[in-house]
Amino acid sequence: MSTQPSTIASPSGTPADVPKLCYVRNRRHDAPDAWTLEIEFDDRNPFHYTPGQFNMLTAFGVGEAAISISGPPGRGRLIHTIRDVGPVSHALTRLAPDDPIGVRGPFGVGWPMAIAEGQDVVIVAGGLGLAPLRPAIYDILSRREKFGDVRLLYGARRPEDILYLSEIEEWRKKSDININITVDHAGMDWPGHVGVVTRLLSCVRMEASRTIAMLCGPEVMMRFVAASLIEKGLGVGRIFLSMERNMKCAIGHCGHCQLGPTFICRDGPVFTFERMGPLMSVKEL
Amino acid sequence: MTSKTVKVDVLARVEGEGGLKVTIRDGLVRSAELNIFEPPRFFEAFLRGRNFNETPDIVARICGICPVAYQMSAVHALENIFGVSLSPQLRALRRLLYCGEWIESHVLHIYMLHAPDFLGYAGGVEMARDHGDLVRQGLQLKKVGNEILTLLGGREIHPINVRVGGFYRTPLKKELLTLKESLKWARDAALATVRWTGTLEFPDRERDYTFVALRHEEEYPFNEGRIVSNRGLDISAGDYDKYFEEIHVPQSTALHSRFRDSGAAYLVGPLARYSLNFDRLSALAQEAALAAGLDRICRNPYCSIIVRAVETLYAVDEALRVIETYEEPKSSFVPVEPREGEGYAATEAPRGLLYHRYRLESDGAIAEAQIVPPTSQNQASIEEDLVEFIGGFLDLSDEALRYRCEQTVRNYDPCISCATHFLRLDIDRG
Amino acid sequence: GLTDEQTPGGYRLVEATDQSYFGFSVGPHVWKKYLHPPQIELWRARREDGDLTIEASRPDNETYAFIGVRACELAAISKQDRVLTGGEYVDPHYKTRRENTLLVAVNCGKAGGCCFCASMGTGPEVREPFDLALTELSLGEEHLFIVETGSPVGRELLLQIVSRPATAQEIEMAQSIVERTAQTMGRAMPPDVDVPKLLADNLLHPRWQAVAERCLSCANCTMVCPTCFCTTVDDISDLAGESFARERRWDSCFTMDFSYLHGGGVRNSVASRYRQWMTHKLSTWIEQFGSSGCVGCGRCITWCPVGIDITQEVQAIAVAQTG
Amino acid sequence: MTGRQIRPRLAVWKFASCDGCQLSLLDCEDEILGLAEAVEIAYFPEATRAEISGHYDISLVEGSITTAHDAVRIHEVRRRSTKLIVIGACATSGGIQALRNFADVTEYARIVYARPDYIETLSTSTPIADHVRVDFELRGCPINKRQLVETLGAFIAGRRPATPAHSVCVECKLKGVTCVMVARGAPCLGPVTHAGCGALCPSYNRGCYGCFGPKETPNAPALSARLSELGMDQRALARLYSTFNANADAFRQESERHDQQDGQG
Ligand SMILES: Cc1cc2nc3c(=O)[nH]c(=O)nc-3n(C[C@H](O)[C@H](O)[C@H](O)COP(=O)(O)OP(=O)(O)OC[C@H]3O[C@@H](n4cnc5c(N)ncnc54)[C@H](O)[C@@H]3O)c2cc1C
Ligand code: SF4
Ligand code: SF4
Ligand code: SF4
Repeated sequence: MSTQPSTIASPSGTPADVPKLCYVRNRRHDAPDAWTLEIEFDDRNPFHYTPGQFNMLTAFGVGEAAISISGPPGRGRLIHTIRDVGPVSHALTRLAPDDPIGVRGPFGVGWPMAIAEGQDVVIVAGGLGLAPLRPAIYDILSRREKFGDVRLLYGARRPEDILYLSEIEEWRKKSDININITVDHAGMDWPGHVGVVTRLLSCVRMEASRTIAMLCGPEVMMRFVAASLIEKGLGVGRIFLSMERNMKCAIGHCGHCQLGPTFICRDGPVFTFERMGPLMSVKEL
Repeated sequence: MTSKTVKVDVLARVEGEGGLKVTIRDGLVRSAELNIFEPPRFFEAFLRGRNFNETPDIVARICGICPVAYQMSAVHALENIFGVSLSPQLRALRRLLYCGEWIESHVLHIYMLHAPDFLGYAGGVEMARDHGDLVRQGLQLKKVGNEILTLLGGREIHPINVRVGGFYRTPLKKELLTLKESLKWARDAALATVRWTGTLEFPDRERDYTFVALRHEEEYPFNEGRIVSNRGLDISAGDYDKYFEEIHVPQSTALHSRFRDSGAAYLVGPLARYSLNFDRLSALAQEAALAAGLDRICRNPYCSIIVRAVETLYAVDEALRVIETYEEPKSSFVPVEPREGEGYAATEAPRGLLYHRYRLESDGAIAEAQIVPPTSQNQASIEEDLVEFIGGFLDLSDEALRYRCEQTVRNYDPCISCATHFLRLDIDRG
Repeated sequence: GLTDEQTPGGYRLVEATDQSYFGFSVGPHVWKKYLHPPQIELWRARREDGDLTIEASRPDNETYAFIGVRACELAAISKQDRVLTGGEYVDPHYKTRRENTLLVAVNCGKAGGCCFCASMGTGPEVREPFDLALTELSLGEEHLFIVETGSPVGRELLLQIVSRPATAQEIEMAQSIVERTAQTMGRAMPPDVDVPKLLADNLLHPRWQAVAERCLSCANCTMVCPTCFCTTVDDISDLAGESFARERRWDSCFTMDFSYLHGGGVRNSVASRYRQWMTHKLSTWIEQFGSSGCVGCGRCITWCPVGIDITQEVQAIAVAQTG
Repeated sequence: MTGRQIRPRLAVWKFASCDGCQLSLLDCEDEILGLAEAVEIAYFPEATRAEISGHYDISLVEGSITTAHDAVRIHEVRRRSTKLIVIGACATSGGIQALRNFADVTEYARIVYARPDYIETLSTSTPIADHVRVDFELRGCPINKRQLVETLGAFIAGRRPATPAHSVCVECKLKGVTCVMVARGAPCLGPVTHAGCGALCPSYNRGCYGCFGPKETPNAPALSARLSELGMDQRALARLYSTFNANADAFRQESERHDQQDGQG
């Protein structure tokens, strides 16, 4: 099973290694250390992307980081949710409305939306891993009839770390999507599950032969989730996951994101577990 | 009798840390003690057992302000053991390197450290707000000195290109020529600096110093020459220890030097060098000095700012001469064979005479090292200046008096780390 | 004239016995420094009156003639062509420089002590596109070059210099020179071993740890390798915060930053970094770009300060594998 | 990236050192006035009498801890600084004066001073990080002024300073310097030394002597093995690692290893 090819639209005519100047229009605090930026993109050059692709965002004078596209397509706005973990991500999360930001992208191969059509879909997200999966959810919900059962399993560290909470509530209420959320730690007032996301998975029944799984989260989490999916009979070619490696150019020239024979930026970030499993199992590859 | 002590934690704009204690009794300055708190770093001790080849790199670290001086005294003292002498071109390159350090160090002191005292600013950066062009000219001039150091030495601080016997790599003629344009500009800037320093207002304070400096047959001294004074001293570096001694006073991590026989203080540095070698300055430098109002001998330490400017002009002039007459040497160094023995050298650091002595084992290991930096030689003079000069200012407030004291010390451009940081200034009014 | 002597970790210039122009093998420098420069500014941005503008660096328009490009180096240029211009994205700087370069190749008349191009199928006779290719012949008093043209520009150029058609005998001699070079290669990639597969199958081999004990992770091998293309970028700004730029420079899979991810690097052990380097060169490159990433020039062997030999490392794994 | 409203306050502190590293700041002739606009130079006794007490946003600390007084003072500096950047080999590893750590300091005092009893000093010279938390280390003896400007610029802008921790060898190659060790057999510490100088020594035909201290993941034993093939004996190897960064772990261990071997044979 192969992944679907991406539609690459190099923003305007600038070389792929030069960011395009855009402006932040809105900034929302989503979790204690995560913010969502809404970036205005020149409407004359519509920005085409597929769910699961990412951009390289530049905070001028600080640096550039790979950030997944996490919003719905269209409307000349790019949505990115960023966790403040280091200098670049910190600077990005500090950008205020009307501040300039550099954008290169979109890059990479996204989620297998075409393949998932007609199938049940299990989406497993850990932490910020929900961000790159959100466009896939939007896509599914926009043509819900094309898919079978759809289920989202989402694990966060603490209740306050849950991203897009009100939106999730909305989905839960209005859409035909099964949502389970769990957190690692919570106070007494938390009514939901506590524990790792794989625990949620163990209660889920699925028809392995017509299910596609999409995973994004910390690498260890994805390994465990993939293992339980396999245990449930899912084929390694039906499990898709989004990978992270150090990334500088995002166009297959800088060499940093190699994992074995793959370039995460060019051949991924979304891969089948069939492809990644053997590579992920080699320490320090 | 009221008793009062004024304390200053750090004496600013001197490189290094030290303090000063002035004791005043019955309206008279009884004593002034320069206390050097620079934590001891024990260079002479850990040089023991090192190979002679490592010396230039190690001794450079004694002082980040005048590393070339340490390197030069060291290589000359060691070459004195090996009995080698350098080809004229290598010798000229060493002068050029020293020119770079003099320019860089003098200009830093003139513009950034000393002039603020005359113009009433806390420092050069503050002065730049009102005298932007002046400070920029100073910085540019200083940069020319650093350009020489960088080209010839690899970097401004702790150059890496000096070795016993010469250099690791000698520059191509065309590389040196790249300095020519900026040096020509620097000659004008240095001339302007001499003129400008001549217009500053100086307190009328002179003292009858015993000047000690090198004197060379033909040149204004950098690396070579006999140690002479204005009172008839004329010795080679090898006899330094016979005539001078170092004593260790409490409260200080630096040693004080004095004449062995009389115990008298003496003065090294720009004033001494200039007064003993006026005739060796280039014509341009001589003219500029006289036009700026200096005599052939200068006994007013406050005027050292003009003398430094004159020496800067000389160094620029000399650098241009070296560059123009340079021919690429066949070899970048003269090979040396380690042997047992003792060697001595004194060279002229920007702040004055810098004496080194080494005793080597037959395998080239250092058995003993002695280093006498200019600031410790001047320490006694600084104290005497203080006793004599601030007597007239005792009515001033402590703050103003403290400022006077600092200025007096700054006349010497004391490079404290090689000897010493002024941590405290105590004015004890008894 | 001068010639070179190369050993693992050693390079010496020595007096040559003949007067040939190209009587030495590949030297310390690599052509990639012109085509894929060590340091380059990618773009610059300025803020004036509150408005920011970004300006892409214009590719350098300099024209180059590379004289004396060896077969292995030609092969390396082809490999970098593939990486930097053969995919979806084209590196504009590389492309422009590459298009403005004239390649005058030389068939090697002397194999270096660390050369193994014959076993990599990249030399010593030139095989990849060139403008002109020379073979140097010394026939007693006579000293001549057999020139082969490889492009219209090359043909044009040849017309402008004094030449005559080569005789069959001369052409034969030229061939025999290259053949002799092939036979005197300093070393060889172990024959009869499927190297890509061997490495892919041995990612956990103890040899990686053994080589890590000797490896300095100094990155010299990657820097001198004519096919290594990795880069990193630094963003810079002036103190006032009004001017910004991004600079690109050669990077190496031997540095810790190379695989850094928030929370810790991926390849922390030297063993894993050496493995990345060698498996990329000899194995994964094939899947990525359709050929081996090694051209057998031997530079990584010569310029390794401790003389680690890539052919020996393969051999060591191969031996352990078979017996 | 919203314009900078408040200028950060900068202080420069000195402990046991040669002053060279802080002088590097004054050696930035082209940048110093711009720097004085970008930051408020609030405490820098080598350059100005002006002293604004209180809290500093960025403190540059030069020098090592060698006296009991300094061991107390550094805590005060830490308390008064938001970001504390240590500059130079003295501050990052103890400097050349850390050679005392391997000797008898009273003996050292006796060699240098007529009245060793006047000398108050600790028996060790230690890096700042041994005493207080440090936010960033800038290597070198002395530091490189381009790197100093980059570090200050980076702290003002909020980025990670581009001061890579890889070998000097990489800088040789970026600069196009032919390796002096391979091509001339000159002993060179570049393969185990932290980059930053721009491969200075090799560009002047000599091997690196390690003034920037150990690089990330240094493999000194492997280099030493090669250096002894090139003719260095145990004593020379022991000395080679024992200079301006003698107290940095990788160099200290390697020096001690050869010292012991020399003692044995
Ligand atoms: C395909 C892809 C999609 C991503 N999507 C998102 C997202 O939607 N939201 C989000 O918050 N983060 C995302 N990340 C992670 C994000 O790129 C890193 O957190 C960010 O680069 C960290 O940079 P820093 O300077 O803030 O932190 P530091 O940890 O200081 O990073 C230093 C440098 O290391 C590299 N680096 C560090 N961590 C990572 C990482 N995880 N991935 C790649 N390079 C790294 C970068 O080159 C960075 O410049 C994504 C990463 C990848 C590869
Ligand atoms: S690290 Fe070196 S240059 Fe810096 S202060 Fe210490 S001795 Fe001087
Ligand atoms: S000269 Fe030294 S630093 Fe440069 S590459 Fe060779 S070993 Fe490395
Ligand atoms: S090459 Fe080595 S010793 Fe020389 S300046 Fe650089 S780090 Fe210091």
